[in-house]
Amino acid sequence: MPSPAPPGTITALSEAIAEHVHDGDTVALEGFTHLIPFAAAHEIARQGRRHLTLVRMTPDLVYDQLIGLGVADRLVFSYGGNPGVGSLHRLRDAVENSWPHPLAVQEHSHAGLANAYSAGAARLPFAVLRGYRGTDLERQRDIISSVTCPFTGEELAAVKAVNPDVTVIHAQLADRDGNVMLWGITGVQREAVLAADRAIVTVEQVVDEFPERTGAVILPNWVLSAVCVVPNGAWPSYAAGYSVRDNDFYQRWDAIARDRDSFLAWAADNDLKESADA
Amino acid sequence: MPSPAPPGTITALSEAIAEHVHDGDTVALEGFTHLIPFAAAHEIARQGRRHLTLVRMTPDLVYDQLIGLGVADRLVFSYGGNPGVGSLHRLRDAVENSWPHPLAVQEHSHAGLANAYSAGAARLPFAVLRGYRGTDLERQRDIISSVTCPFTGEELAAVKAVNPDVTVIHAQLADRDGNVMLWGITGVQREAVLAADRAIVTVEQVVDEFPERTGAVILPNWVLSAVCVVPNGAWPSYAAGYSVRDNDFYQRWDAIARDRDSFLAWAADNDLKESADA
Amino acid sequence: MPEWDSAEMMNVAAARELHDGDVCLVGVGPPNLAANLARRTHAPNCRLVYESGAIDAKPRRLPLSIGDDDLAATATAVVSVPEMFNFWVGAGRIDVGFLGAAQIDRFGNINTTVIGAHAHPKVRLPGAGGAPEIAAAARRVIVIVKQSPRTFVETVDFVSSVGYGPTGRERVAPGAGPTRVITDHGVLEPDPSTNELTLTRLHPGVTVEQAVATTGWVLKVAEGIQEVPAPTTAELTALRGLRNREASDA
Amino acid sequence: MPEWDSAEMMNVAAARELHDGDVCLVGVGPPNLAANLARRTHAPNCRLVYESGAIDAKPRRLPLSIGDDDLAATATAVVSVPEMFNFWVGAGRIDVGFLGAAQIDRFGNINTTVIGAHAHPKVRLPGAGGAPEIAAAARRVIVIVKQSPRTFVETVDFVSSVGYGPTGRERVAPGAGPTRVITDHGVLEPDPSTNELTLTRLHPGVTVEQAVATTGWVLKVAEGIQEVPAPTTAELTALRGLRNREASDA
Repeated sequence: MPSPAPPGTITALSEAIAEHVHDGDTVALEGFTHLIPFAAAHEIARQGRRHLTLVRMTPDLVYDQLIGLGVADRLVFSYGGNPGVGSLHRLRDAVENSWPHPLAVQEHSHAGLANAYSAGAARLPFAVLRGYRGTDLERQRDIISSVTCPFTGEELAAVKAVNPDVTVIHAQLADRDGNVMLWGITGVQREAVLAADRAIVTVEQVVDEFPERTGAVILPNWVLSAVCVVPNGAWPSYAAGYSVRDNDFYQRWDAIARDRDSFLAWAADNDLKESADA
Repeated sequence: MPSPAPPGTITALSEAIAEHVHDGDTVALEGFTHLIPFAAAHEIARQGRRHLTLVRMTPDLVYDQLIGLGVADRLVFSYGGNPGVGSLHRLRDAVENSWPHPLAVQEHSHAGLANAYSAGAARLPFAVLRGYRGTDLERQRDIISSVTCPFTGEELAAVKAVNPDVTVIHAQLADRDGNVMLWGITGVQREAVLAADRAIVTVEQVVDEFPERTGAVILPNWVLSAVCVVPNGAWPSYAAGYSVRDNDFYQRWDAIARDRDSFLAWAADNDLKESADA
Repeated sequence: MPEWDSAEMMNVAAARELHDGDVCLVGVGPPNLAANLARRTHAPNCRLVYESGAIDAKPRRLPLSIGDDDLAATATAVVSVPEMFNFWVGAGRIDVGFLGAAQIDRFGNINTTVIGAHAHPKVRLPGAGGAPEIAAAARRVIVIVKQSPRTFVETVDFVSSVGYGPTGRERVAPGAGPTRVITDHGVLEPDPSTNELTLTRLHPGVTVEQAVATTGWVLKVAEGIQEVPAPTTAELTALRGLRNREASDA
Repeated sequence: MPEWDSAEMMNVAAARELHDGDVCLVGVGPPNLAANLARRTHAPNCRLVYESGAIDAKPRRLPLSIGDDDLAATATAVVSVPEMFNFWVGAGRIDVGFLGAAQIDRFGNINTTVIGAHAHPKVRLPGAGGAPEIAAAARRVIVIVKQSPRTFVETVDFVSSVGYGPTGRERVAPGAGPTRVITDHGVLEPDPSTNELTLTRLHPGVTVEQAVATTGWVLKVAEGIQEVPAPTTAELTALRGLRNREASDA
């Protein structure tokens, strides 16, 4: 269960990461293309966290960066590409060449990992889905198995629950009590937050009252550990209503990340070098 | 899978019921206190449907009426009271005294029936939950059983999926394409609609464009069989933004339903007598 | 003003079980009254969760049902019923579940389903509703029920929600179970070693004999039984205000 | 204007597989282009569903990712990713799933995970994403992939998504499987009795020999093989318009 922040406590990002993200933790930074918590990820790297297990449906640039910086020992994911562009070169370099060090991999389908978070949010040990059947993903028996329906005898896939130590998301709004609101493509954020022991949210803005937004997810302050105001904290991803996706950067990243030296130069330019020294 | 209405088709309630609700069907009229589809229920009774299996988490007055009118052979439910008032007397008379004829009962907890709808909506044969353990509800082994987690060995409850032939709900809005929007307490309506083979929705109003409403559920026209404009179709329940709950009627119902004669008089007054003759 | 009846004393005693900051799952009937009373007196920051999906509801008047618009309109968030039971109740996010009972036995097992046999009941009661999973998962369960030999029975006709199981030793659920049973006569608590419900406190003016006489089993009485403080003026004012608003709204 | 290259022909042929009114689950890359092309040409009422949660998205320009704001902003509804996979994909509400492949074998089994061994891959590919369940549950699966001996392989290094199984007889999923494989050379369809992918149509100007030479197994060729109609001016205009807007947006 999340350790609640005193309702209304809005803290600095550096404090939130220092207090709630520890070496060796299982950390999920979620956001499906939209609302990816880049600023929080960079703060994790700046604080020199090590040996993390990183969980995320779509690792995207944010995990390419963390992996290249040597923050992660393990990756749990379902799709590790730069959408519409190509490979995540730092992820590939880690898996293919163990640079900067080896990266263990557990992989799911989207359906499987989404259900694993949902089971985690319900504090159930597993979820049932019609999936994985016949794929080689099923060989990961420690996370993907099967159950038999007690009513029909049908065999179905079972996926082990995912319960991160910490989930980090970015959202559009917090109110003055520290309740959080996000909308647009909300992905698996609700489930990832509720599955975690602790949850950190960066937001674009604090408001007196939430607007009406169809499709919004609202998270009460008592399931959150920290709320931090970080405008544009999702760049180069976006926050609907606040920014647009920086597709240019997504394409430029391909060249930056393709090469270790250009990656390290980028990291140095962004005050992210320290973690890469590990 | 729902047989889709041609998008944009908005039909008369009498036609929708005539076409999609058949004798012997399993019918779910859902709505958790809010947005209960009373008008559609009365149309089902007026058209003289028989031998229905009625599914609903909270039978409420709407099923007390249908049961008293002899429409149902069986009830699947989780809480059969008049909330804040007391018993559902027609439900009791049917179960205790077989009036107007015997009523078979399958009963769940709220958690169980909500998950049974969710499994139905996903076309899974069952759902897993941490529930029912140690209760006598578990004796209904044809609908409540157990499964063992393949990862932890923990034994959990399994509930058989519910897939109604028809689900009927009431909503605030349809757009001109027949997409539907509801908000406020939306209960289990999304799951009940998606679990059904066919779905009928009565709405307060048709609009050109949906407003923004936090917490709204939107159902695309292609999962709906019919959309019918029935202002105040949830009375004496309510539609947030359009009406308030007629708590007076909920209290008066206790006296109306307590006695067979006063119930039949009420039915006659409301043009619902025919079905009761069965 | 401090003239009060036993039902008022029961509601006040139940409300006092809720601590400020608790997350409370509120059921229909007396639990609804007790939780809202707590929020208007000593526990203004308790968080009311209704199984209809309203989280942090701040009802302006006592809701007649658990799905009144006022609950949704004043809630921090409204979620679907499946989400409520899976992600909030089942996940163990509820500190206190308030439950009622038609029958309760000495080990806190509750019947709200039938009097008589399930297939051919003498009295068909409303059924389990949200209670089985609330009873299992809430960290503490508070039962509010008037005492009578028909209600406090040796064996419940049907186990709708589990307390400590048939012999008091079968509870396997994550929550602590029925830690308090608040009646119109006093308060019962499970014996720490046997889980048998034991009379630990009496309301002012009630005798042990009355409590024993209205219990269908041989009621265990704690040594050094204490008296529940009488309702304060503030409590009675708030309670009656809630009730009046309920009436004027209904 | 009707000058076109093989990639354009492939995208046009893929788009034509989508019928008006179809519910189409759109993946990243070429499927995204084909589905949006269909919606701008012969299938204006096809319904685009993106695994990010957007249902009935009507993108005004080609989205670069499957989570662009334009998809959410123009969708009839946006749902969570778990709901998308459970209630929409898994429930069988998708008529057509468009998929890509890094490797595909003669029975339509797809690899998008690794070249080489999973534990120590030579090439780490993006992984399965939404494809395994789309491949299983969509009523028809259309694979879009350029032909080459490295891509059309005897045995895939890793089964990310099942077609008809290792010998063509193991498919147990509810959907019909990969009913069409659209390449830069033509169209392959499963043989009705063996499920072996068989060349049934060629794009204009492509020979059977070219298709055979770019297939890593002994390619079966249908009798009476047909030619795919060349892209129309309308198709090419729409396709290039989409691409240009993609470029100007990116």
